[in-house]
Amino acid sequence: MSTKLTESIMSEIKREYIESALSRGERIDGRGMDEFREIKIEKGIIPRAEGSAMVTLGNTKVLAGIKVEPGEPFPDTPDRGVMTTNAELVPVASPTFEPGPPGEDAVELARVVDRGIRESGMIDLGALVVEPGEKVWIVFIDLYILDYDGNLFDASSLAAVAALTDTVVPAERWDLGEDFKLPVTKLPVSTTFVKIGKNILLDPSRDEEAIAQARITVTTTEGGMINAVQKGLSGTFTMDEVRKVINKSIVIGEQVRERYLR
Amino acid sequence: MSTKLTESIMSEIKREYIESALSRGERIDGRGMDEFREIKIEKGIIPRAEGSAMVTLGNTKVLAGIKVEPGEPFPDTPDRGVMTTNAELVPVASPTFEPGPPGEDAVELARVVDRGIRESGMIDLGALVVEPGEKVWIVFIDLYILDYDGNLFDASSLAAVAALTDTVVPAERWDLGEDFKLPVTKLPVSTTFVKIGKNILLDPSRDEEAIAQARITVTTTEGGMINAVQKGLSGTFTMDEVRKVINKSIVIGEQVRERYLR
Amino acid sequence: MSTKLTESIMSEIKREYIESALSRGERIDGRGMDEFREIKIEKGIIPRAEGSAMVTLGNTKVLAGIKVEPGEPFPDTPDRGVMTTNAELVPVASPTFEPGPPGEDAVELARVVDRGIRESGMIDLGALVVEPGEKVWIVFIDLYILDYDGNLFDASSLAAVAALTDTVVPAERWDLGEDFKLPVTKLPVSTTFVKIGKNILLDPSRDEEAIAQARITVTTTEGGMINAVQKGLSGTFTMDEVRKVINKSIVIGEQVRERYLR
Amino acid sequence: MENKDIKLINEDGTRIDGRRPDELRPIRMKVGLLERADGSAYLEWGGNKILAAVYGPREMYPKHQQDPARAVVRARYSMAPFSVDERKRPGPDRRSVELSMVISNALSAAVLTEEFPRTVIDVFIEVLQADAGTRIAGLTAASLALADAGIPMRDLVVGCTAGKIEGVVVLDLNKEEDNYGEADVPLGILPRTGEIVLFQMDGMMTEEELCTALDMAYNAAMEIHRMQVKALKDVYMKEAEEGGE
Amino acid sequence: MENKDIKLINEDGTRIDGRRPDELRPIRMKVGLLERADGSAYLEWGGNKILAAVYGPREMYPKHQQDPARAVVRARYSMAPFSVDERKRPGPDRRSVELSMVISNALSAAVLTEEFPRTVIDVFIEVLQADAGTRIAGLTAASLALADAGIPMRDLVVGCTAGKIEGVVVLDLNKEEDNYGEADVPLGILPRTGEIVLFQMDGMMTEEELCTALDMAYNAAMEIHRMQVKALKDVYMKEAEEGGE
Amino acid sequence: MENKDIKLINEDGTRIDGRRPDELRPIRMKVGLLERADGSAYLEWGGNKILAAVYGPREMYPKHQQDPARAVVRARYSMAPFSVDERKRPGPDRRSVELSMVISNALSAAVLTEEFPRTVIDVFIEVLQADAGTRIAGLTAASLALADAGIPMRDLVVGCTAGKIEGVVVLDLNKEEDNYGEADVPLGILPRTGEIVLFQMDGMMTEEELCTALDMAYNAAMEIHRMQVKALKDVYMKEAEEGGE
Repeated sequence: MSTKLTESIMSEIKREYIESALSRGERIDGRGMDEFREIKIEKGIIPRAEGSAMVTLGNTKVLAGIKVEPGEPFPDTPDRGVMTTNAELVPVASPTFEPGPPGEDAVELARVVDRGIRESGMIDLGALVVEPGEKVWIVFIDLYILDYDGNLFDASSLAAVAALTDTVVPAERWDLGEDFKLPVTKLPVSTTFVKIGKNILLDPSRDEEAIAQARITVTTTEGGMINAVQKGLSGTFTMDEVRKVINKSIVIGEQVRERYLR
Repeated sequence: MSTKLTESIMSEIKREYIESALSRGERIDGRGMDEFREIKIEKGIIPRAEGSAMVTLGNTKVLAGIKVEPGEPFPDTPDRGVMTTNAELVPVASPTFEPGPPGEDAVELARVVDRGIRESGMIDLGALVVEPGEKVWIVFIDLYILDYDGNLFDASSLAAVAALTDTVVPAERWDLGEDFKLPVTKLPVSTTFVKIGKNILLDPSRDEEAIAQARITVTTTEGGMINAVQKGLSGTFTMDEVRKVINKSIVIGEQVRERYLR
Repeated sequence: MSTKLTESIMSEIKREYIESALSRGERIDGRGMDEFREIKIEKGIIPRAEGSAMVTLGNTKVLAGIKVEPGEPFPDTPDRGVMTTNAELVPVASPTFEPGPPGEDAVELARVVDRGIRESGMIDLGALVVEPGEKVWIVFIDLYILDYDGNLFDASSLAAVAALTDTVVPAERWDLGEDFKLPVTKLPVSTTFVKIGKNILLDPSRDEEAIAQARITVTTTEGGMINAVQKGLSGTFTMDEVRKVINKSIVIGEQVRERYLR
Repeated sequence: MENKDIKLINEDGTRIDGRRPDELRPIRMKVGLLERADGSAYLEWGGNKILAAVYGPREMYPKHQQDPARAVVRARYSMAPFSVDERKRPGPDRRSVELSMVISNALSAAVLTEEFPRTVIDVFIEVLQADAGTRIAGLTAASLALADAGIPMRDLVVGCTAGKIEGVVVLDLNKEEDNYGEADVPLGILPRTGEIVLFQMDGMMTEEELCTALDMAYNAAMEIHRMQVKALKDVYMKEAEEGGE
Repeated sequence: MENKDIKLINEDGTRIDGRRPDELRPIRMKVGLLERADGSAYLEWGGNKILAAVYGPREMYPKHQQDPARAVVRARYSMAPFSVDERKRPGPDRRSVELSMVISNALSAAVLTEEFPRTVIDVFIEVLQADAGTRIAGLTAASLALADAGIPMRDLVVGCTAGKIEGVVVLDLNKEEDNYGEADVPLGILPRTGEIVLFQMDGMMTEEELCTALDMAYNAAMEIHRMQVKALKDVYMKEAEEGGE
Repeated sequence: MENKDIKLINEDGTRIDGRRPDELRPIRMKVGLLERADGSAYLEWGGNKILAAVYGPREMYPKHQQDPARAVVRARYSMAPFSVDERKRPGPDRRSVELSMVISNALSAAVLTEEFPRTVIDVFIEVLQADAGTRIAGLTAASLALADAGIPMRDLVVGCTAGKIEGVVVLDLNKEEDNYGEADVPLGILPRTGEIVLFQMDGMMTEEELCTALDMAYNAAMEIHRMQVKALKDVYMKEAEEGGE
């Protein structure tokens, strides 16, 4: 178990290093408190998928692939298409990710990304009906986490949104008319902060996440609308902290939308 | 593991205490050998279910909820509704019950309760047909064990039967005509005995079950008909003991039916 | 763990014994390098199945049972019946086989047997159509390994092929016309070799398998056609060895076909 | 258990397969036919074809299921996919979970489990063809396999099923009788003492009918026990002969 | 969250169940009603009927999930099959996996976990009838059950949901409001310090609306906390009385 | 493998994608692109896009799967849901279980497993886009990832597929050829000795055709091996340069 010992010592050293930097108002990679790491979005890298995007956020890499297939609507929404989001913490991405069905972290990730997209009305589900009550288009969003270096929420959300804007509904393959671009009306952006001591940091790296007490993700859309919030971890926020985070999320979300998604 | 040790010593002490009382012809809670603990039945406590009943048997608590939904009949019985019984040993009920799919104890419990109800013909399945071969009513009996203090068989059976007598088929919700009371023709009652040494005791408490060698459950209906028997545990009964238990079950079952279910 | 120790010593002793015999050009049971153990095939031993065969290969016993039922064709082959192969390493067969869903050994076994039968065109799937695109006959091949003493591939393949030649499609039971013999056009035979040191041995016993470095199975049909190959284990073959094995498989396969399957 | 148009009892009182009400189907037993198992038995009973194998006593795994005072007898009842008219999907269903449990209990009553603390004795029962009464046939075969494995027991276990068809109490239901009859009473006993180790019933019977069924099954079990003893004698005499050659 | 033909706000500003925008549904709490659990609580909140039970601290199994520095608080949120209109299949779905996680986190913030290293405190939340707001109702009940079990905590946990229906921010959504409303904001707090331990939101809200909703839920949580304290007092006074008899 | 109306070989002997019978599709390899993995490689081969990552040697868990004499090489082949035309449900199916096994065996032949007893070397192969020949492409990428992780090997592993379409033996089937062709022969070798570590075949071939296919795949594998070596050189030269800066 000497490895575990080493790990534990290393993590203690990292903690002190991060905290001492924060006490001087600095992050160890030199970023400001409200600054994202470098963001890179490559769309269309999986041509066989109906839409795809690889997002690199610092060293974190998430590949989103979209498949669109005909299927049955839900009984209570016969006149709307269906969207569903799945996240796989692929074991290539981290020594701690194990093969197998999604664990609670993957479930939370998928559900938070899903909520932001769904509640924003990003996809015009009403335009994805082939025959009301019988056949609609089902949009499968699959998130493949390939390299884990912190902040999977924002990287995954960006990847999903970018991939959706890249998506063409393959109607011809199913003899259901001509292919058409997936009707997209909004561009939701999620921003995730963690709290370390008294500090609240945007876009935590893996080392920062490892020592964070609390996490919060806020997903916003055009016009300053908020569509999803998820507080994570077992630490707490004050009401004041929460209000500031919400406000920052709207501002920063708009910047990300302008710079990377328009 | 000191807890385990304590448990083991405690259980040895309990065994001696119970056995010494039995050697004097007594049970530790003062009951007669063929006497049930206090029975309380509250019907209708889950209004959102189609029928429900909470049964308290001593400290044992079982909640039965009934849902009735339209579905397909079995291919070999196109002109009959369907009933199905499921039991969950909910982990609130005991430190030894674990979350997860039903284990062998829960499966046995559900199947024994199911057999008593099914074989008695309690539910008139022939009256639960919407369209023969196409659509019938499916009666879901869900047993939720909330507090385990022995004799789940009789408590669950009572709860299921009471809940069924409380059940209204929600035809209106499914646009299938008017709501109607679930057609119930019989009132099966199960009686469970355990054998400790030479003694045979009705309605074992948890402590009695813990030291019992053998168990037997007999379900009877109106007119002295026997519908189900299940011998449990790895101890044995003599043929004579079995005959006596069968006879007692008919008599006591009729008393329970009169007093609690009519 | 003294059992494990004993096992390990025993297996070392067996290894030396087998290798020293091989160094003299002999197998410990006296067989030639290209010689099968005694083969016994009993067809029709499970009359309730649509076809069945028990194969005894030395001490290895495999029971194949065939069920044939109407079902839907695959969307991309609307005018063909369906075949599917499943293997169960039933725990009666070996102290190391455990109950539960098929592990990787059982999956490999089923898939290799399946490929030989499927690719040879043994079953005339085009003749198993009731209504194109709607209803076809599904042929279920179930392999039940009952006693494991080496070379499950060849024993299972023989059992499956023999059982298929024994199969009658039960059309009357499903009101789909008259019963008819399953249309069988080819008789694929698999031959499995292992490599121990420089030696390549046909039909390995369990003790030989235990010390083999590499395994290869070649399935051939009438006219010297090859339908399936599977190299197994982590050892290697030279290209020359592989060519010799392929050639032998054709010759020996034809002998087995003539002697046991015609 | 629904009575269709099928007539289960003929006018002369015989059953659809020609048996009298108290007549057993043909039974054949064979002990020790598997190479790898510590003990094994094969049993044909009417159309039932059942294989039982025993492994153990062996170390119980996972450890927390060990019993420090005795061996755990763990029977697993399983039906082959091709054993019934409509293919059965592999893997345990709720019925086989329950039957595995009652068979485990019944065998535990016979095995001298206290001789092998912390171990497990695995009993695998494979129904290769099913024709009603499989649990009792499996129990009877399992008990032979335990004997073949040399597991110390205070007695063999043996059983029989009785039931009720068209109002008549009869012995050893076959498949049609089981499907369309009115009640089914599987019984397992220790023949030496007559103790009951397995007893289930479902259907609709009066007290008198049930007691008649119990007696009928009990007496038949005693008869089947004689076949068990003979099957064991055969195999040991054969072994002795072979040993003497 | 789709607005159908249903009208959720009446002309006089009241809601379909007659409540004002900032009015809670009726809440009833009962502590310590289960015999076996180390602690338990039952809560009715509108149509919600929720049972919470606590076991522990007890040894964490499997061992590799132990935390050498503290207890793990492991909440499991589960809905009874009959708790909703269409029968729910037993077993966890993705929603209950997520809710179990956020509730575990919220309770961990309150429990003095460092006092019981290497152990687990199991909290089971059973939704017997569901009527919107079950996660917060479950959290509130769970915190009572922890107190009943005598688990040391730096505070109770309590919460409330706010939301938005037909453009109006309202407190404590009921089922119809949850189904057809525009946003849902569950909030959990530690009442002594006002710290936020659970906060989720989904729907469509402006910053101002969300802040209003947070304030509304916060204030209501403080009110519900007073009910918690009363429920705990009731049970301990009753115990004291009984102890004195 | 059914021949539909599609014509796979043109009149001039070229294939539907314009290749000659013995011509490979374009191949690109990149080593060491993942941050967290101990070793990684990315490979594009025709339309295949495949990522391989290696973790280990690390302690084998569960312990009873440890080999006291050597490391276990445990490859896991997996296809992304969006890698194929119809979405693939996540999780292993029978095909991926088999491929994981044959790839594990092939890699084990190259790794000096005896140097790391009781450990596991995990190799994860993710098919991000599939276009026939994924198992061999995955094997080839995995071997690069092992080298990148610094795992001692007696050789790289490399492979190629040959097959038969419309009666002609050809190299490196693409998706249409795989779907409508007559046979498929994936081959994996150790290039230094020419030993065969992976060999499967399905379809219908004469002995002569199969031997031709083997030779063709073997020669192509040698060519691909040169690309592997170049890709590794590139990364280490780049590292050396960076190290020297």
